[in-house]
Amino acid sequence: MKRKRDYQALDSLDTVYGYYIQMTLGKFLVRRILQGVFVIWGVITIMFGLRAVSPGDPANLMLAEGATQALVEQVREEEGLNEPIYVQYFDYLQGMVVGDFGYSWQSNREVEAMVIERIPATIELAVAATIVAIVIAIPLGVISATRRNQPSDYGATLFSLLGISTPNFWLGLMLILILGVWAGLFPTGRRPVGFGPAVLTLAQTGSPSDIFTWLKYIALPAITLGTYFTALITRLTRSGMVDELGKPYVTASQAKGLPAVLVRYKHVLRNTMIPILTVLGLQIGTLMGGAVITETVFNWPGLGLRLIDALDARDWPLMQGIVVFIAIAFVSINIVVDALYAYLNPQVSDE
Amino acid sequence: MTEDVLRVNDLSTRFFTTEGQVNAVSNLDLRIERGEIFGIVGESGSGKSVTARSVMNLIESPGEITSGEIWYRNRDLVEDVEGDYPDAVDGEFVDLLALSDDVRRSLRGTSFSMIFQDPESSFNPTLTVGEQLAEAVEVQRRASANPRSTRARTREYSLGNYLLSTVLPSQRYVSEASHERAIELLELVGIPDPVERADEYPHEYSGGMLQRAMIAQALAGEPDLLIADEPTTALDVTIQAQILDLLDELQAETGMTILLITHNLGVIARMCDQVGVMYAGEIVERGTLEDVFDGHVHPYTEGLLGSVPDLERAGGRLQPIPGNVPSLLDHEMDDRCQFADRCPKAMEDCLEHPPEFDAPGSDHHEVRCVLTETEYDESRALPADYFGGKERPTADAYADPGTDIDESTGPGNPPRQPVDEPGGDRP
Amino acid sequence: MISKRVKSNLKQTFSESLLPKIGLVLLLSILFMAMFAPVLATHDPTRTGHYTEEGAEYPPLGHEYTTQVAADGEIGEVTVQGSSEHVLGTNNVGQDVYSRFLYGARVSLLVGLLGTSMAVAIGVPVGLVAGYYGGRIDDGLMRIADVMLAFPALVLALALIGVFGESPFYVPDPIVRAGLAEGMPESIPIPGTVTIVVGLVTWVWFARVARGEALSIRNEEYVKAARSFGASNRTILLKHVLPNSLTPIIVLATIQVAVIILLEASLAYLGFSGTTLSWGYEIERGQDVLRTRPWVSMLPGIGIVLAVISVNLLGDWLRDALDPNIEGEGR
Amino acid sequence: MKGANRRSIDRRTLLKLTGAAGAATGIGTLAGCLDDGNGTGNGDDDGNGDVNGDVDELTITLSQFPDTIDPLDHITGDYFDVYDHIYEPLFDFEPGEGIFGRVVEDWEIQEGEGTTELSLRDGVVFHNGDDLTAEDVAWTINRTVDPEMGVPSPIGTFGLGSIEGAEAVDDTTLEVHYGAAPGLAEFEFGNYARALNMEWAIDNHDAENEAISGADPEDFNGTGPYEVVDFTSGEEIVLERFDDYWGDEPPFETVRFNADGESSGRVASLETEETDLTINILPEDVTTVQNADGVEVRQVTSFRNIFCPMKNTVEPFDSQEFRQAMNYAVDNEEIVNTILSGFGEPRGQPVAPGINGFNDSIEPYEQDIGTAESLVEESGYGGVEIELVAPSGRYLNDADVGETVADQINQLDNVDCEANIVDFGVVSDANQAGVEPDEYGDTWEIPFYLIGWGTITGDTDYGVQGFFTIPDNPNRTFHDEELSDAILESQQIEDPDERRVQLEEVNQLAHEKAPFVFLHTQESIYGVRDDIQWDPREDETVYIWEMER
Repeated sequence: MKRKRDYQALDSLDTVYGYYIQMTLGKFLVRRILQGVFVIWGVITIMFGLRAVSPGDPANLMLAEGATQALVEQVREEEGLNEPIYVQYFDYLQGMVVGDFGYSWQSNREVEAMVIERIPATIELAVAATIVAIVIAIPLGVISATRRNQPSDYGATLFSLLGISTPNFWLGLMLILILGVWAGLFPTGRRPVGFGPAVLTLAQTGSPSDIFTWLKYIALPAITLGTYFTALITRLTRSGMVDELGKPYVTASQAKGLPAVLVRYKHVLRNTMIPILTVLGLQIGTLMGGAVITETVFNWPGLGLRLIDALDARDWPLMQGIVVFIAIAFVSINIVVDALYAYLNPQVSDE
Repeated sequence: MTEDVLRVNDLSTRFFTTEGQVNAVSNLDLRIERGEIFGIVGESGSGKSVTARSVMNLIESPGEITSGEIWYRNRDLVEDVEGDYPDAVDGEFVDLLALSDDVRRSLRGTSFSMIFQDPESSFNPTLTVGEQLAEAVEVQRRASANPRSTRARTREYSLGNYLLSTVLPSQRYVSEASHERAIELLELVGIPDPVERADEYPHEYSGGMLQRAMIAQALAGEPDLLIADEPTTALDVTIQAQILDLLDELQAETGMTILLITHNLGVIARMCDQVGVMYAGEIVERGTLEDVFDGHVHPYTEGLLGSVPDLERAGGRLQPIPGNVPSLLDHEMDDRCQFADRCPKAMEDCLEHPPEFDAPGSDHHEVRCVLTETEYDESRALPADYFGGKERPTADAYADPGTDIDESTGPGNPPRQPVDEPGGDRP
Repeated sequence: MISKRVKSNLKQTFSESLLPKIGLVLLLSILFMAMFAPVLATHDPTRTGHYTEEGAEYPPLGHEYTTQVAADGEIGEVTVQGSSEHVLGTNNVGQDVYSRFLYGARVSLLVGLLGTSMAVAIGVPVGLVAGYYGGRIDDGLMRIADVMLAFPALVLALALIGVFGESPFYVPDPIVRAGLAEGMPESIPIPGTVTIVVGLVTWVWFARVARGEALSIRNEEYVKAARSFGASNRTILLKHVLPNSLTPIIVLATIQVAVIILLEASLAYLGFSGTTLSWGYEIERGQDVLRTRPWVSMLPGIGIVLAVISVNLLGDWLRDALDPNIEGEGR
Repeated sequence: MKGANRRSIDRRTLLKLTGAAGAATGIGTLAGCLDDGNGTGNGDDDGNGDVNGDVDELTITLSQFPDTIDPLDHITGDYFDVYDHIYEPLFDFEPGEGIFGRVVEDWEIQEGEGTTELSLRDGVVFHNGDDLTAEDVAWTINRTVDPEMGVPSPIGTFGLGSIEGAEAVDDTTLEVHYGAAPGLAEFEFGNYARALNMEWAIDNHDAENEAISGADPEDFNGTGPYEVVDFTSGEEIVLERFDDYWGDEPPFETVRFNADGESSGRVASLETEETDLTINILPEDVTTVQNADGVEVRQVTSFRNIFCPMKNTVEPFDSQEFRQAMNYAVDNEEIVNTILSGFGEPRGQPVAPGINGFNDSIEPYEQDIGTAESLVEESGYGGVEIELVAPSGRYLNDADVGETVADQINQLDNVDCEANIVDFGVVSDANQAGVEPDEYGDTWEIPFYLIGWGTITGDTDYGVQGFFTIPDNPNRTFHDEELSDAILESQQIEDPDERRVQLEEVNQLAHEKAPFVFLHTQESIYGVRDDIQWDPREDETVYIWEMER
């Protein structure tokens, strides 16, 4: 009995994919999307439930503190808060389905707009962090796996151990202190220019200065957010490679005279990355959690920072909007990852 | 007209594990003539596969070839390496162990190739069979395009090239011509619909088909020496016969040399010209098929043969020889005949490590056993409990139930002392 | 259910590698620190007001720093020296940094252990039942698990804390009660809501692992045999399925302790803890004075890193030793 | 509706204002200076161009970025700092001196009618070119105070609590109606009256039914000296001089506002010359500012008091001895000197110096552990355990102050006190929860918490009424007839001097009854480029027209 367990991913492929193996890719995706819809419904419902049981009268919160009882009553009536809970629930669900996330209690603006305007900053950060992670982690993992028990392997192991053990808010602060304040190399927060506008400037005026500014400002947040993932991917790559390198097909590839580069990257790394891909899909949640912290530390105007603001103000519609958006992102990314997995691994999509 | 294609002298391969040094192959001599099929037979863990991998230079850390020479006859290679490695050249022979890893790597596929025991795990599950064969073809094509530069063969393909090839189709390693050749090869080994089958993945093949594909892959480079490491062990009996037939045919057609490794004496009997019997990292008896089967001297060979009830039944498996599989851990090995503790004819002489004696039969018949020159003498026999607790088998008692021989092989898996498996605990 | 083989594996992997030894030594030191914090501490960690004569915080011993103070509308500058009284300096409210470091270990470890226990207590039964019975129960669980996974743990924890508030509960200090230390707080605050919430957001991992185990164990011969003897499902679950699932659960639990320590620290950093006696909170406090008084947030950060590393090292060791099927060192 | 509204109104003002100068919430809104691709590249290298000698540009970093663009839909100091330059106040208010004409040229109290007549200046135009009329002003006041109209405005409900409405008499004259003493009403409209363009607001934003919302420059239209040219939600707002402004040309051509919730972040912006002025610097960052080139710290004692209410319907706070004991347990002096590095003054009454009715003769409670312990014994609550709930990031080092207060109380032999640091929202809920368990929400069970209060109208009434009056005030934190009556009495006294004396009496009474643990008045600390001439105001407002360069 051989069962693979991966505690970093906390989920092995057999539990996730075991029951899909018998399906074609098309069926598989349809089923996956249906599940995704269910998951999003679940998230919406849980958020609604949390809001319903949270202390404090929503009308009160909505009106800023200390409104008159009459005013509260009026708002309750207008907002349908006097309706039975199931009516409120279905109204809410209905709104979500047509993309109406409601209005922020704080700013009266549409939640969709408030979410959408913060998406670019978070995506920039997440993508930059992922790039940092991939560019560093994969070569590091490969080196570590192919030079086992040598100094470079020990170095990589130590690095990944530190990386997964360091809280990113502290790492962010230390980077601010050391690279920002003491060395003066990087600014310590904010996002004076977005990537989009910076590229636009480049296109219109040919001046890359905005791009440089953007790079300079995103450097520390991206490193902060990326460190955990760098460490995680290094770890997974190393152990996956070690496992994969011991497989007979590797020896067979060597025996037929294939250049080491091809053996290592075309065969072994490729096969290592397929399961890692699904692990990373499941880690999107961690990435978002990390983004909340990182954006807070670096005052980076993304969704995470807005979520914390919403939480501080107990602005439920905004909070719900952001959480549901994160869930949608999580589910979609995982469907894409699953499809990729099925595509890359011929054994899954086949009858 | 026979000439040696490979001479192995005094080869020792060791594994340095945390449990200690494992002497997987010790002072091994071997001589393989062009065009013959040389068989190596022995129990699991006797060092057969490690020997093969040593020749292929596939020994990886913590393994290491600690001594010996592997002389390979190849005039082209001599010309190539003469300048860089004058010491490695002797006439038409080159000592492979004196060459750099790069040069040796360049010989794989083109000079030596190998087929493996388990075809299903020996193919990459995520690439099509055709692609993997084409890779092997491409290795050969590139080698013959630069016949005079072993260095160019290996260095032309870099990580940069690989990364480029993922974006630029023109940079792909495998050319269209190689794909076509791969299909031809599939056809050659008797795979129906080779064009379609080439685009299928390994898990879509049956075991026998995959083994055929693997043979095709090994043939891609038209190697001087094909090493077949237990090529039929993982297959059904009927398929086994087909594969052996195929090998036979191919050998007859191309006249290539085969080093066949197996624990199946039936296979040996059917295929081989020369045989080496391995035990505990040593070749204990070697010679022609007749020497070993009919004129064997070593009690171990006798045990092996005695345990096969019917040689004609190719599928028959080795019956176990009583006693423990020998430990190959250096600190647990004594400098004696390694078989003495299981040998029904062990004598005091056996406490010294025996040299290779010339034995009667062909010129090539050599045996590592004192019995070659000395008659068994019961008065000098070792007492039954000489090697400790477990009783040594007597000359006529081979039946000892309860002994199980680990069937797994592989150089990365040095034999361990069996550990008690308490019931109820799942591995 | 610890067999000889497992024991020898544990011993062997432990003696072969340096890392588990480092992990064990670290963890024992932190445990010791946490346990005997009242004895080792030089000051009551909650006692405020340890300032220099100038009214400034102490820098660590051997350091000095300059700060501005206002008096009657004028801003003046003072330079103060570290003191042997407060070897690692004092924080924003004049509390002893060293003593708080020791007490912070208690909160981190306690929340880590209690939160993990909570997650095990919820997740394992649910997972075993789902995996053993299969069918709709299992489908239901897997769907719930999918939903839980779609929430980033931190975000869900924040939402839950938003609902439940942040109540600490106070645990009497056994060392002080035993009279081993004087002048130390009689009880220490544990972030109660946080402990429950981290359990609530992480149980799903245990459920998944337990389910996977139960799913395969229910088809084992000995389970079938037990069933044929007429054993009830309950008996089979308790006597066969649970004990045989323990290995991966133990490994996961160890690793989860590290995850939860980090989660608690993150929540405390964001200001949702319920106690100020936490490394995470101390880092947040230090953030305001990062430039001028970096020592306030440096030390607790190192504490978190060491605690998490020690648990991770032991987790890796247990994984390698208990679960040779999964890749790791060796093989 | 005045009476009912007014009282609860002040409750709301209280809470809104507590946020006014607070260093925003723990994690504030982001500040940025997104430069919409017009290529100026205001990166870290050249700041915003100020450094290049562009004296016509000013950047101000707040602690909280306005999250609503309706100028009536907030009552937050940081927002006023931005919007007052777009929607200018009708009067200039000078703390301690009173109000002076601005858009309103002249005003006259109609004795005995509860009405004041305002005369508007000629030639005032909105940014869209429309002339300002009395009807605009009257409509705006009505929209502010009428919760049925437009948005329920906190400014209206609470800032203009006693104002009942307004009507235009002719193009430049209007009447404002109110239901309290004229002096009190004057404080209110003098501080909070603004003007919107009625036609524009109704046509473009359906302003009689909804809040004005949007994210474009065109969504702002006031009569102020600056108009909006660029707006990035949550990040930056850019103003330029309004060419047709009726009054003096303001000192800078362009003004940018951004925000950073962390004091250290604001200081970093100042250091790197990305900003010229930033508010709410924490004492620990003062050193950094002082050491940086070209910038300096300016501070003023504000109108903001920090204190810990104790709800006297909950044990043990129902005992006056116990409440006094709490005051004796705390060392205000030390807190100011250490936690605030001296940036504050110990206080012993609800309001700050300079406020009408501040009582000079009241000294802070001096720390006296012995007295405190014996008072606790007298109260009969010896051995009690209590919890102090304190917010984080709202006031100068609020959490640290809270933790220190709790610890100092904990030092009493017969009281155990722990601090619980929470979100400001929790504290503000507790503050509005009232004193009756079932009256208002379920958070009344937090009877002891730390909060701050800026009496920005400059009148004691604003600082005590919401906390202490009983009738129609479900949000009070203290239930005491004597104190309540004293305040109600003061509201009806028309003679200013007499009223001041009564307010001083109210403060004295509050000191004795100890409804709060009185802590201190905090200072407003600003970081400013040293070439900007400007003195910070006690009411925490930043007016660009008071600057010079």
